[in-house]
Amino acid sequence: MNRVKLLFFAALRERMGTRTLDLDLPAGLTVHGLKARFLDEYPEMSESMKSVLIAVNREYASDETLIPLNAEIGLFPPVSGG
Amino acid sequence: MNRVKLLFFAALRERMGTRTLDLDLPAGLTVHGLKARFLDEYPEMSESMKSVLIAVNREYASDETLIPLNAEIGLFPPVSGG
Amino acid sequence: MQSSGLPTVFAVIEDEIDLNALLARITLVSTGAAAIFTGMVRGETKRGEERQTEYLEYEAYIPMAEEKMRQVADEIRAQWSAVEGIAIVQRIGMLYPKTPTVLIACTAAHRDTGVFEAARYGIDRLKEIVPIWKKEVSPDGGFWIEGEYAPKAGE
Amino acid sequence: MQSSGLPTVFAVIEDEIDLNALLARITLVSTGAAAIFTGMVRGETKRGEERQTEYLEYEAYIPMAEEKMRQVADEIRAQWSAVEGIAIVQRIGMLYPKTPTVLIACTAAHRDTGVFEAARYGIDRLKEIVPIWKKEVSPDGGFWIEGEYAPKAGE
Repeated sequence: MNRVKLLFFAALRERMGTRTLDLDLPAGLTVHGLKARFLDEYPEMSESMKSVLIAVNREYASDETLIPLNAEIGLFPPVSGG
Repeated sequence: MNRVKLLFFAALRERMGTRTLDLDLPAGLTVHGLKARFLDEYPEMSESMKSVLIAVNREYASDETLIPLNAEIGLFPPVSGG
Repeated sequence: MQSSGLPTVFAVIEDEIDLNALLARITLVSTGAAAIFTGMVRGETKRGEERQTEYLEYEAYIPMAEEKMRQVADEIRAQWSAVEGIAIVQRIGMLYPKTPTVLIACTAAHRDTGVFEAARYGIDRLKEIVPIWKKEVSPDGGFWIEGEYAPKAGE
Repeated sequence: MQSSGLPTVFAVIEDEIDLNALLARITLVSTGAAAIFTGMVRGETKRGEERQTEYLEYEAYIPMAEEKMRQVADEIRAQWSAVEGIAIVQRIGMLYPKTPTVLIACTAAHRDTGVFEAARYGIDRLKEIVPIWKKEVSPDGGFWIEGEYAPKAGE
């Protein structure tokens, strides 16, 4: 198993009601697989997940990115700083 | 007669050894006439006067500009601020 | 990307942005010019739907934001080799109208070296890839502003 | 040229240039962006003949300089109508390396309104028509720097 830490920001954090969530994933999962698994558990997040950006260990990831062991995974909307 | 005040800046001020000079001019003189008259009196300034800029009452003037009564006349090199 | 000892300041802060101090930190003895961009909270917005803003609430994924600021600085140096110092600072928290929220500053020996373009690139890029968000709070309520850019993997 | 109550700061000063204070003076409730240029004394110059500078001595024809700064601000507003506030400040006296000597700042609601170009125009124009001069003092002596621009009558 692979224990990862999800970090939520902005609208996703508000909707989740938490900043962090620890999750046990099967080894070898991709970001795509993580999203599917996450939505199974939190179907109420499906709207927010449509435009979500995902960072794996603080680097932008694609659906194909493999999730390393003990990864830190950021989930957030397109950025709007400045 | 027209008493005007000459103001010197930067290299011209240093070469003249003064910041200001009061001068009596005939009425109706142009900047060109002023330059000729000034160089008659201060021939040692001829080198400095080659690139001189002249402001009459704080506006850039040309050789044809007529000098008004009691004008304030700035004489200085091309500007180099910033 | 080597930065060869040139000063690069990047930070997410909660205190006021001090332009004087930041400029001093990126000024070398060979520096003659600085281009600085600052953004501030608009209390009244006329472009698009007119609206009033009571305050903005900024949030950042701080360690990633600082890494991405460093990346923006590296991208600037790769495009404008004359740039000497770079500062990229985002203030977060509750920020009221007229308050500076972000600063991008680039220094160089001379002003015709791309410093203006470098600062402009810096703020454009920050708004694309640096993980910071703002929530706009008005008398009618609040909403998160969502950007339009989707960074590619590894970008 | 009407400036319709928009803030325009122009000054020849002997004290330090305070970027924070100047920015605050040209920030309106509708302002969201500022482009600021500052020039500083270079202690080492590599372009052209390499040289060291101990300090610069700045001199101004103060009342005319302030009138010409006002004119530069008017020219900026005529070209970039979105510009809200403008600050143009020159520091004079003996100024040592790394010291900011001049500031041009323009504010607007948004950054894509020409504020960068307006600030760039402001510093270019200041160096053409605002009567200020600098004498460069080095270990070997001093010389007045002479500009290259000859303003037309009434310019």
